[in-house]
Amino acid sequence: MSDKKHHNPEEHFREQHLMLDPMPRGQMNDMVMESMHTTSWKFWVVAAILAVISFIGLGVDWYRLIMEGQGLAGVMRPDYWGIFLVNTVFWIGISHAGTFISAILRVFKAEFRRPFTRAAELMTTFGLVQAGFSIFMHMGRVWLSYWLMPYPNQRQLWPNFHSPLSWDLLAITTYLLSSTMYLFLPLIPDMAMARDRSTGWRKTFYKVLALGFRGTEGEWAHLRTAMNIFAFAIIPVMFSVHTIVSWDFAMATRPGWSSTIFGPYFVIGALHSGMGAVVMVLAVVRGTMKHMKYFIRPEHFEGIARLMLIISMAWAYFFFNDYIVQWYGGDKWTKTLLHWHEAGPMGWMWFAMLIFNIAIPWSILWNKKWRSTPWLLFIVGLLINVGMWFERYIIVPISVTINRMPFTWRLYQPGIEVPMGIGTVAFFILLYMLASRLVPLIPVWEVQEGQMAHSLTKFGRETVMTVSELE
Amino acid sequence: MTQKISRRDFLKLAGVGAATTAVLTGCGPAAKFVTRQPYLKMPEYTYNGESTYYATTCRECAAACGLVVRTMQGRAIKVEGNKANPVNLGKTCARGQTTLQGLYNPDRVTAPTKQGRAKDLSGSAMNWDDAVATVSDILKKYKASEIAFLMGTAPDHLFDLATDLTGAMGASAPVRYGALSMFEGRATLAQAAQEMFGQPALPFFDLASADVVVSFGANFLETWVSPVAYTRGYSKLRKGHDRRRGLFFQFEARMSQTGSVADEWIALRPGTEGLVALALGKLVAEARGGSMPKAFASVNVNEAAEKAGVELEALHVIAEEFAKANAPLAIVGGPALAHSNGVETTKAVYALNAAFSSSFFLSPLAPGEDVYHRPASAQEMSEFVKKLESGAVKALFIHGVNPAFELPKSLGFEAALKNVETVISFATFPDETALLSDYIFPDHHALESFGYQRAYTGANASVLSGLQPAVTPFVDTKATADVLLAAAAQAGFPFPYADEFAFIQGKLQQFVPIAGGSFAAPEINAFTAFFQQFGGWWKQADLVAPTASNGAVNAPEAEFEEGEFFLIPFVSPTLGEAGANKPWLQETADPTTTVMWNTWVEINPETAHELGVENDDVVKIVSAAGEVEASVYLYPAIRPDVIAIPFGQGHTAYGQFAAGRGVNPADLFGAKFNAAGDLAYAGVKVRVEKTGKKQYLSRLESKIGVYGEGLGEEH
Amino acid sequence: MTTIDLNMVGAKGALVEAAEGKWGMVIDQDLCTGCQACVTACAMENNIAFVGEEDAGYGRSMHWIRIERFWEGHYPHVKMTHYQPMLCQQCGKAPCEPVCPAFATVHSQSEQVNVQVYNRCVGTRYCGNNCPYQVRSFNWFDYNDERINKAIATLKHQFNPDVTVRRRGIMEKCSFCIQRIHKAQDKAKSEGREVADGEFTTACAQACPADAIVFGRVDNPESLVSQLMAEGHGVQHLSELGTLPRVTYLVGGQ
Amino acid sequence: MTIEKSLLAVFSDLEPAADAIEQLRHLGVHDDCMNVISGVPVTEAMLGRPNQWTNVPRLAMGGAILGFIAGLFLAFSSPTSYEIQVGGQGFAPVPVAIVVVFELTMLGMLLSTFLGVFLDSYFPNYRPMHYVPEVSDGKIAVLIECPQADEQKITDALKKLGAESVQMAEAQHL
Repeated sequence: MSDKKHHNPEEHFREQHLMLDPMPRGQMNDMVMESMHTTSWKFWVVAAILAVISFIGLGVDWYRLIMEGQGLAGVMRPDYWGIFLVNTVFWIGISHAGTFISAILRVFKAEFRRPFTRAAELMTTFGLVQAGFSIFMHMGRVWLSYWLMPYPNQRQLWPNFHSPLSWDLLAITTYLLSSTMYLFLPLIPDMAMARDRSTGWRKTFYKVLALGFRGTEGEWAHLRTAMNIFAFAIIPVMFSVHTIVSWDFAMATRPGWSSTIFGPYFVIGALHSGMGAVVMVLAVVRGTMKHMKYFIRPEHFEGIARLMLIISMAWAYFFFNDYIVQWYGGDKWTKTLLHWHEAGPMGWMWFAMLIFNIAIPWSILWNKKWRSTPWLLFIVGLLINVGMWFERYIIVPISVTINRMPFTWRLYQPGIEVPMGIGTVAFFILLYMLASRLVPLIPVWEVQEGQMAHSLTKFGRETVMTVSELE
Repeated sequence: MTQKISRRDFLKLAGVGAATTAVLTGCGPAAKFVTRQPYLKMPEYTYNGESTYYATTCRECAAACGLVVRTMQGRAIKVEGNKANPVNLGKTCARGQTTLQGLYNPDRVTAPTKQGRAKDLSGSAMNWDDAVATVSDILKKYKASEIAFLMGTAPDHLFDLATDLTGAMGASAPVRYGALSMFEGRATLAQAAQEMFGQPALPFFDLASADVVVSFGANFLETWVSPVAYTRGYSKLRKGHDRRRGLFFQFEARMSQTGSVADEWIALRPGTEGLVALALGKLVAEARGGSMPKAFASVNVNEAAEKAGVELEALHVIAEEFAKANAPLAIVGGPALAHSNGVETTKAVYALNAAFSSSFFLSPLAPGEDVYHRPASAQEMSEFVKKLESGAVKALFIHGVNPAFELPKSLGFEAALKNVETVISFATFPDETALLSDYIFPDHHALESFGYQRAYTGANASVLSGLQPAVTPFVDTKATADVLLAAAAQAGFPFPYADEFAFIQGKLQQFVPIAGGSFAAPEINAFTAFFQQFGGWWKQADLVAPTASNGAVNAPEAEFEEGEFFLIPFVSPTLGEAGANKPWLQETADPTTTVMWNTWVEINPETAHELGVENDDVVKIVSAAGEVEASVYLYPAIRPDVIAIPFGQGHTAYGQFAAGRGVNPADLFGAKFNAAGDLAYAGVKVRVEKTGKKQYLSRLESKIGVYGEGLGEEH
Repeated sequence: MTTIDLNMVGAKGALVEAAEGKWGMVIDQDLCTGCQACVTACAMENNIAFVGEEDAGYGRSMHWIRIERFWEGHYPHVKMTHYQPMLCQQCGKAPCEPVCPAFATVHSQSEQVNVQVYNRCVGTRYCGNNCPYQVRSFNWFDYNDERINKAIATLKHQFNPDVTVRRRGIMEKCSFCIQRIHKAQDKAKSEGREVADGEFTTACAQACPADAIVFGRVDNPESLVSQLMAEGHGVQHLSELGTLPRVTYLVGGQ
Repeated sequence: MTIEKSLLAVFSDLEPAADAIEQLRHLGVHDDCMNVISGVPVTEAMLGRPNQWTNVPRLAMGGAILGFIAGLFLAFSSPTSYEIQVGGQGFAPVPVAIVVVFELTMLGMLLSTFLGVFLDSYFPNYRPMHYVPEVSDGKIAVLIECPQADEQKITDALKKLGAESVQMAEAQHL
């Protein structure tokens, strides 16, 4: 299978695999540092535009929404829930990618994860920030949202833990805190690295964040233990978050929502959009940041794309599972709802969802060459994300049109949610851009650790890559 | 006896308070005068949380339903029906409920105003002394024959005062008119009664005692004559006697709200109601056996059914039920009367009742009247307008009616008004007519007023409903009666009443000695107190089924204009003639279409399909007299050759909630009248033109859920 | 040994109380003429805001009671279904209640109705979403604020002081005129007696010219509502969802 | 009292560092007096060092228990302080409690794991410390505390074993 140009298998392996293409640590450090420092004017133009969009969406528009009322959005009876919740689910979905890659792949020792765990984890944290924004945008009286927190008060009135929204609050809080901690723990050695090679304000910044890390045996041991605990414990947290998000819908007495499969269906959907987003981010990072072509290689895209294909299949499986049970049940409201999905005025969205989430990934990702092509994967990732956003849009505002009171059915027409949603997208990208100049996007020590563990071994005539278990 | 008591003490005595069941005993309050006191001196009943209740009369239409107004700290909070009033027995309609939004409406005329016929409400406020002087100058300046009064439908104390005043001056008697009286065809009803029973009275259809009711276009559950009373009757009909549910059939070309609750709604060709009534009479008479009444003898049932576009079988089924019934009843009303053959149609239905019904009566006369005094018919109004146009009238006083809106444009009221030197409006609201006036001297709102009003139908009692202020005037208004009395005094007309209250007492005086009334009092002050406490005075009336001359009844064909579609204008069941200024009425869904805040055009879906129009397409409706533009509502229950438009919107003034909203179908009416002088507005035919515009109607209903729009299940 | 309170942990599925009703309503659809008197009476009693043409047409009207109707058949054999006044059914097991994270809509144990606690509402609108009857209305704007709706400056004089005026961002719904319930109970208590059947009623029932709406105690077999319910042809909407509605619809006739 | 000295030996690879540690032990330097500073997680076994004691798992367990208790409180105790009936459900149904308890247990566990790293490693710590920045370039530094008398002997031995540099360690601000 190997390329004919390379007669030397080692050279071939080196080119293909980051893990077999080791560089001195110091050189890698310098590359990562340089990638943070190299910023063109284009970066600042884009950042400025995003800042303006974020300010309009999250500042101006949100102010108006708070001061004037939810009526600025497209919500009404029966569509009490609109794009804000679509975006909440969407961003929580995006946030699942980081945890999936850094926790699940770590637990299963998938080595190709190493260079981009941090890039994915940053998405988790920043995605959750947007999810938080979106859910607070949705609230009619957001200035009283602290009432949802369990805190002792003189009336001894605690939140209602019967409500899936209360669970959501607990779950999202837990997830936001733990994913941020999980982002930070492996960052400490890299912060120390950056501290050692910085001056000025950056030095102070990294020094504070490095917490005084030196790399002593004790520090490494505590860190490694903690990361192991996190890697295992954050997986159920991640699953619980999106399951509980799905319960916001599944617990309701509404046709189409009351489904036991919603939990795993939502989790897999979250991974679907999350992986799509990771691949997009990696393609951009690889294409725009200095030295990133060394760290992020087609093999990584190929690995993620394989996951994407599997997840797409799983999503299709869950979708059909949900669909056929609803369809077979024959409840007249559910039937109407399915008909509304497919043949209603927003039917195009339903078909687009299936094409973007199933047809396109399946028809492209089966091919190894295609799935190793970053720009193609970027497009696939983008379409998957559009498709998954459509899926949530169909589940929320389109589905709530149909209830058991046909006299009230109405079609949702979005209002201020649109600029505000765009604001969250812009703010997400802006946060990511700023982070890419402040945080070493590549966990250098993890890459080095991996490179130490990988070697080439000859079995008979064939040279293969082997990994030694160092931990 | 001359000791003054405060107005509030007086009201307190008069109020139907929760604990005032132990009423005044005998002697009554010591004085008839009421003084106003500042609210700094708080009487105990204005304490927090304590409500005071006042019985008064609803003035949203002319039915004279009794109200009990709940007030708290000087504000009117809620109105409920007055359980004592025989017309409504404690019930109200949607319009009555929102009367408070008229009282506290932001757009009321807040002070006497020198309007000067300005386009908008002019800001030049006057004081009331000058206002009275202005009226008095007019009374002095013009000859009696040059002065005219135009008033609302309701026969109230102010009408009596104006009658007395014009009588004293030698001027022509005040004219009463309202759009509702035109749509109700009161002249036609009275004329037919005159011709059949020798009495020009309004009919009283006693639904409560009937068990099978057939209605020919009567919208008696909506706005017609006395809707609350008829709804009460309908309820009794449905509850039935001996647990047998009463049946109700409706013949009409467009399903009205009334028709929508019928057991069978049968679409017929407009103008054939009389013919169908006669055919039904023939079938019933045949079914019952015995002699064939002369009225039905000559009608050909098959031909009638065909002409009316009614399935013969349906006619037979209804006739069978009607014949079987113990107490059948036929009602006529609505557009059926507004044809050239309206009087004959009415007579045909009356004949049906005369032959078979024991639930049909002529309304008892109101207290103090010896004949039904109906409001002016459209024809009489047309003559009145011609008089205005001729310049014979130099000063016109307008109260309680908005002819610039309520009279069809074709009668030319606005143009005629230009030939009147001085127009004085007593409108509480800056309606179209008020803006066309030289002066607006706003009267109190009904809930701020003293007064009384005669009820003409809806009860088996002779009812004089009483009004009293529930609250002090909210803005700087003055009772029109006081203005007229003061001006008359200044102008030197000999008039025995010092003020409005004295006038009312003077008029009530005649009922003090009458026995058998709803209460008895030894003298007028006590009588007045009871009158206000109970919200009026009434006397049981023995309803007697009228005897008809067994003459032949014709059913001539109705005359129509040239045109493509029959037009059925109907009074909006929620807005009525004057509800458009109340935001909550605007937001109350029309019962049949659920449209809010606007005017729509009802078109049969098939017709619309042929015309190539859809829901919410704006179409132009063109008649010989005019044209209007409104959005289409695909209405499933309307004949394909009929379009219908509600009346009630289309104001150019009348406050922020009414102005510039919807259209007025009366603009389409020509000036053709039936034999009784009522406008034959149902004879209008129109054509429908596409405009290419689209304006979405606000509906409470879902087009998706109700009509399957977007679900591929459309009409 | 401590015993576990089965009510507490919900092992019984539901509190026993929930199965019993107290206040209830019977709506005779055969009597209803669709006249909307109940709609306006309710609005006037409960300070319900009006929202204007555009919002009303977009499903944002604040009606606590609405009158539904559908069509059957096609012209000329078209029929309108019975008018169906739809209001909060005051479910014994209300789906709207458990989903509110702030306890803003709860079951009143003393009155056995579903109450909305306006000042506790944070506006998640979950209750509205989960109401199978879709009878909750949300204050999308400050409709009753005179700074925004200028007309309120004078119209506010009519506001019922017994009923809270709601601001933007909160949910509201039919309360069975709980202010009237409390007034009647207070009065009866001060007079040392029970509230008599028919002594007071809700604004909609009081206005209804056809007497189609009857309100009273469902736990008193002597009351008019109980007797009407006992007639047997009453239905409770969506009772298959186990919501235990307190409004019974009579669909007699035809 | 003997004067203690700190030496910092820098190695470029694992092997010499491991050899040096073994040699040091022969020279009488106790394991407790040695510390390895590295830029990658070099396990104790690779250098032949005794296992590091870490409290993180215990702290995690402790946090989980605290979270569990907090969850129990929220799920079962908080509803009784103000009993509100919703939807005919019990005041504190078990299925609901499972969700609440799970989330709080996980939150307690993960928070305390995170804090455990801080506690065990004395983070944050901005005092001067013995350090060479080359460590983050992949070098392995061995920090030795020994009596002043042994200093020369140890330095020579380490150099012989391939230490890139051996110097007197001076605490500095990182």
